[in-house]
Amino acid sequence: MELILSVDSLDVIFGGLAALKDVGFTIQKGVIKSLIGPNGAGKSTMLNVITGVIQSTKGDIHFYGKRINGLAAHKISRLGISRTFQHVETFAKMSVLENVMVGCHSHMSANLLTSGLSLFNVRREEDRVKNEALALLDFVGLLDKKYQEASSLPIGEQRILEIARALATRPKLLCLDEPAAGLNESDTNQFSILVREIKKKGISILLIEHDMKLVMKISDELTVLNYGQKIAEGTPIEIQNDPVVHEAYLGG
Amino acid sequence: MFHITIKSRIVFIAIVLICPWIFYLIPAVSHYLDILIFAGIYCLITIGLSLLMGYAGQISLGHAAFFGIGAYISGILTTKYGLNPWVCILIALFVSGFIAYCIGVPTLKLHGHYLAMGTLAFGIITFIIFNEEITYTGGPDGMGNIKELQLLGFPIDTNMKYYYLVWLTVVLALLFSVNLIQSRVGRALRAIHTSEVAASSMGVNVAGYKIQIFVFSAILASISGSFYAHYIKFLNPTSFDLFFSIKLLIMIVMGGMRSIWGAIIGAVIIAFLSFEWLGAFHEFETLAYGAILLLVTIFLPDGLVSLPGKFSEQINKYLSKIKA
Amino acid sequence: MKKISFQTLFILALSLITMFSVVSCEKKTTQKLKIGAVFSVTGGASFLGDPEKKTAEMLVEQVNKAGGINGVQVELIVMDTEGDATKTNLAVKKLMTQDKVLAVVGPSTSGNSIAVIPLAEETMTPLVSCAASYKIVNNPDTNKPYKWVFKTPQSDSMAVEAIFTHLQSKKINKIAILSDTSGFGASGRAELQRLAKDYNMSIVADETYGPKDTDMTPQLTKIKKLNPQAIVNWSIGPTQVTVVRNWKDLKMDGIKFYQSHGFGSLKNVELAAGAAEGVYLPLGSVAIADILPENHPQKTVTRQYVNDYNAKYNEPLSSFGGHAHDALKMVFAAIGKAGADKAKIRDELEKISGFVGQHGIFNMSADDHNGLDKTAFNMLVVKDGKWAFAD
Amino acid sequence: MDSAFFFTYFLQFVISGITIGSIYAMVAVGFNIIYNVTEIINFAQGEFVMLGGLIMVIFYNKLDLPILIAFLMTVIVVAMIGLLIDQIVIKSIKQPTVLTLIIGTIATSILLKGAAMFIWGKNPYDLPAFSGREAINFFGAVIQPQALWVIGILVVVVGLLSFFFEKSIIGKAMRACSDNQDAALLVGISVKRMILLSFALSAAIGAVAGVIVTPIALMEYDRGAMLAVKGFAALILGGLGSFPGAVIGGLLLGLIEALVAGYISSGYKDAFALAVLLILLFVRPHGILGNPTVAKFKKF
Repeated sequence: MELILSVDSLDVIFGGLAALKDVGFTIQKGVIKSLIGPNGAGKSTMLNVITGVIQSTKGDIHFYGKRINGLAAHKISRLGISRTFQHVETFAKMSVLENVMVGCHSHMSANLLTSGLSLFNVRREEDRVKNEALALLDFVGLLDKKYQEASSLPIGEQRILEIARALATRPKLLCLDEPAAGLNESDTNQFSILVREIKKKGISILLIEHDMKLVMKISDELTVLNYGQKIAEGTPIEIQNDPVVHEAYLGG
Repeated sequence: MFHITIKSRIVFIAIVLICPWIFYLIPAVSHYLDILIFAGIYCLITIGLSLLMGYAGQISLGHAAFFGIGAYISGILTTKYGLNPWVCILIALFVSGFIAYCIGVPTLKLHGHYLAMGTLAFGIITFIIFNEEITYTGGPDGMGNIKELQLLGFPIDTNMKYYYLVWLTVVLALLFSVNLIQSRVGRALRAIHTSEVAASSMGVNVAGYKIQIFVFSAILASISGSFYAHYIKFLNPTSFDLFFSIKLLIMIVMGGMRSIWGAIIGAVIIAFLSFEWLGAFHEFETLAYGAILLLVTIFLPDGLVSLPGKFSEQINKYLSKIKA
Repeated sequence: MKKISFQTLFILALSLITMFSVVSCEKKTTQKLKIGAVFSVTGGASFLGDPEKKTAEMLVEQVNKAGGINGVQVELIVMDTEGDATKTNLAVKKLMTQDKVLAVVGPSTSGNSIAVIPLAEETMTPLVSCAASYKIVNNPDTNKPYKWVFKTPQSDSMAVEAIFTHLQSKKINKIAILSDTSGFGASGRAELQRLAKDYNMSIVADETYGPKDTDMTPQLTKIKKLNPQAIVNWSIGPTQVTVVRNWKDLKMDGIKFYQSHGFGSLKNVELAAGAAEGVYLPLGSVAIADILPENHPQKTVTRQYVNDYNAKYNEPLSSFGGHAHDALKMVFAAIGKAGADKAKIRDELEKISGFVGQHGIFNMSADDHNGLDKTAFNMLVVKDGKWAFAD
Repeated sequence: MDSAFFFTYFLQFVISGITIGSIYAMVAVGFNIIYNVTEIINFAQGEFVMLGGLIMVIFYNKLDLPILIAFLMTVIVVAMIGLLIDQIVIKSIKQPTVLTLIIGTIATSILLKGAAMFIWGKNPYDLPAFSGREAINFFGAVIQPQALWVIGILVVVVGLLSFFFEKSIIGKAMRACSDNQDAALLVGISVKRMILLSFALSAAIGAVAGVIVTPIALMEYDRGAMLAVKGFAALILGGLGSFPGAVIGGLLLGLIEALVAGYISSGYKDAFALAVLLILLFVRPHGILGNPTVAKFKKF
């Protein structure tokens, strides 16, 4: 197994309060890793630090051996880490297709000048990316809605759209922030199928999710956070039997 | 609304080509040609502003400054140093772009009302410089005697020639912008507008694109300023004050922020309103201007460009009622 | 259902615009003498344009009531420039090329006037500006007046010379300049700086303020520190009142205070609430019609204008209206001699001599398209809230 | 020059700066009241000041009412205009994005200016100073009595407002509206009424500013825009939403203008003040006392 992401003794401090304290874990290639914990445990903060939205105070994050702390979000995205958002952040006034095409941004080369002049290779690239985006929409099952405005989709489909958009960046690691929130049972089932399909493509997944049934079903490994600290790590079965985790969830 | 068909581009070019002759042939409105020239000059600025504000979502209350920088550089270098006007337009364009870059890097980190104030401050400071540096700009009395443009040895000395110079530039700027909107860059800009975090997570260099489009809009404003200088042949600072920046804002919003056509419609309508139609109200002019502006903001929040859609919606409703 | 497209609407709007304008421009059948007028009726320079417009409308009404010029009625087309160069350009162009007026009176400000000189020259239409700058009637290339452009107000240089002459008579040679940053203040400031050497004046301070500023204490304090013998202030609007009040508050009475002719309305003296007592200023005769001696050549002309104006508009007269009065009356006189021929009107304007106007007695020539000298200004002082001749 | 002299001049510049700054601060405070409830910047705020001065002219100079009654009447009339603006303009804007609201309030300010030009004409008007015009000597520098009134009323207004927003129930309710409108609705606060109240209150404060500044600087129909720009600059300098910030911003702006005019260049004083503002924003993008997260997540 190839190690792709390693987080070592990471601290994040907001205004004197530690949101994360001395957290470390690793992700292997092709693995679904879940980050769980009660509300306020620091899961979303962790994800925001990895994707460059928030800066860490101390510690290291390495991605394929390269230290990525302090890099701008778009640079981290280009290295191969992509994400979805807890509160959906689709580009509301753009079509579903265009949303996915934004995801293709990093592997396009047109700039302001060549785009404006609409040079031949720009148009060719545009066609290529459009086909790529359509293929992705087909993959996630939103192809028939490609020309709808993103904001017109129900919330569940917007979450799926975010996944398609994230996949369009050709990630090596996909971070999903509560992707099943607000989905009904059949949607959730479809979602778990989708996640497995993504895994088959060789993309690692870092998942934050509250739906424990889903987490236990699809995860390969789990890391449990509480009050900004790692309290347990292991396979779903190990975690389910861990008294410390039970304490954290039930004992408060 | 973002898709601008080939057909509509051709129709637009046709209108641009034919329009002056309609006015030319009717003596009662022959002066509309002059107004259209100024409208075209404004269009060049509003197209850039529309990209910056409508698409990338970054407000600017300081674009009169870039318009002024273009105009004064053209005016000063041609009259005082006798340089070739086209060279001056190029110099002005580079200087404006450079200033926009220097100002944009720190300013575009600001958001919302803070960004509005930042650009506003830049605009006012530039205006004060125009007003104070009397040796170069002539101060509040202005500077005259700016020569007319020549193209390949032919002077552009009639309204008709100037009209085509300005409006063909508008057409080029429009086509460029339309291509831009429907490309990688355009999508990135619109993505930034909705969510900077999401855009950057998709690999979009948010700060970089904001600067790029700010510089681009400043360059368009500068070219527009140079054309203005050579057409009116006289410059004074009040043409580039805060109120002109606000007027540009009004053009964009009145025409419709979310469409590049809105920029053009807004510029043309405001030019005709302020130079021609509102004159009929005499001392009520200011009142009428405020009232019209308010009515558009209230009833057409998406600008005049949304009017045909609303219009046809109403007609369709009416027709379906009749059928039923 | 076919949707109405953007293009259809654009074309629709275009045809509407055209129709609207064709209808709005109904053809005049009766032959009239058309004169254009462009004033800054609103905007920052409305203190000039507003009285000028009222004066012009009053004069045309009077001349038409009296049977017109040589029996032909006069039509005045007034346009508001709002002090904006672009708007002025469009307005003057429309008057000259489309309405084909015989002459244009205005614009009100120097900047706007300079902006339209090329139009007057190209279309060969006489333009009688109501703005002060000497640049309006001085082509820097030839050092002679532009062929088609005249102006009626005294140049700022004349006001400056009147002030400097008075200063010299008081044995004062150390002065401070204050001015606002509008066109009015800036051109006065330029003239003060230019002429100071000729009159042996040393300028120890040269301060400015914005046209909408609320307090000039800092500038005055700085001046106080440098201890000049007199302050010359050049501004317009409320600031010239505020500055006098600040001068009084700072107890700077020891330093004489000179205002520009822009202060020339008793309304300002009243607003200064006593602070203007002892302030000197140069004024054209029209502002002091009441106190002119009976044998003064301008006595009748000015008194009649002031009375007519007060009767018609029921408000005190601003001396700036007099510029439009002089401009329009001269155009009337020229048309009376030349008829409806622009080139001849221009020639007649250039031949005007001994014309008794509101602001002086005009003697035009090929080298002088203003026709006034520094005697056009009287030095006055504020005494008991009224004007009095300064000694 | 000896140091006593130096001190006197410096003091004079400071006094002048505080006087000018207090006026800017009053406008900024007015901006803040509406902003704190609605997150709208009402660009017609300057017109309230203009209207305050000119309406007072009617009540006091023309109708000869006693000064206190005239003052109260003026404040009430302008507050009513504020109410009307909320009812007619703000409420009817269908898609209240920040930009449409900016244009909407600018349109309102143009309308008010046009109306004022029609009613009062273009000439400036004066009001008598509250306690005479005899300047007071203060360590060699002079102060107009009216300037003391301006500073004093600013202190009182800011004190009352702070008390109102911190302690009174209505004030707390108003603040709740800006923090979270949905939550405010849940606990039974009428958001609409609070917005209405904020417009009336800020118009009233604008009117007070107009009445107290007119004796110093006169008032005419087109003064509003300049006051709005300066007030807005003060507001941003101090940080949106903060009352102490508005006061600090206003005073700082006034002081910079006066000191630059006194020691460096009177022509460039406004440019200097704005350059300082710009540089401060580059270092602190949320103003001196503003809330950084709020500054970051406001969108257009």
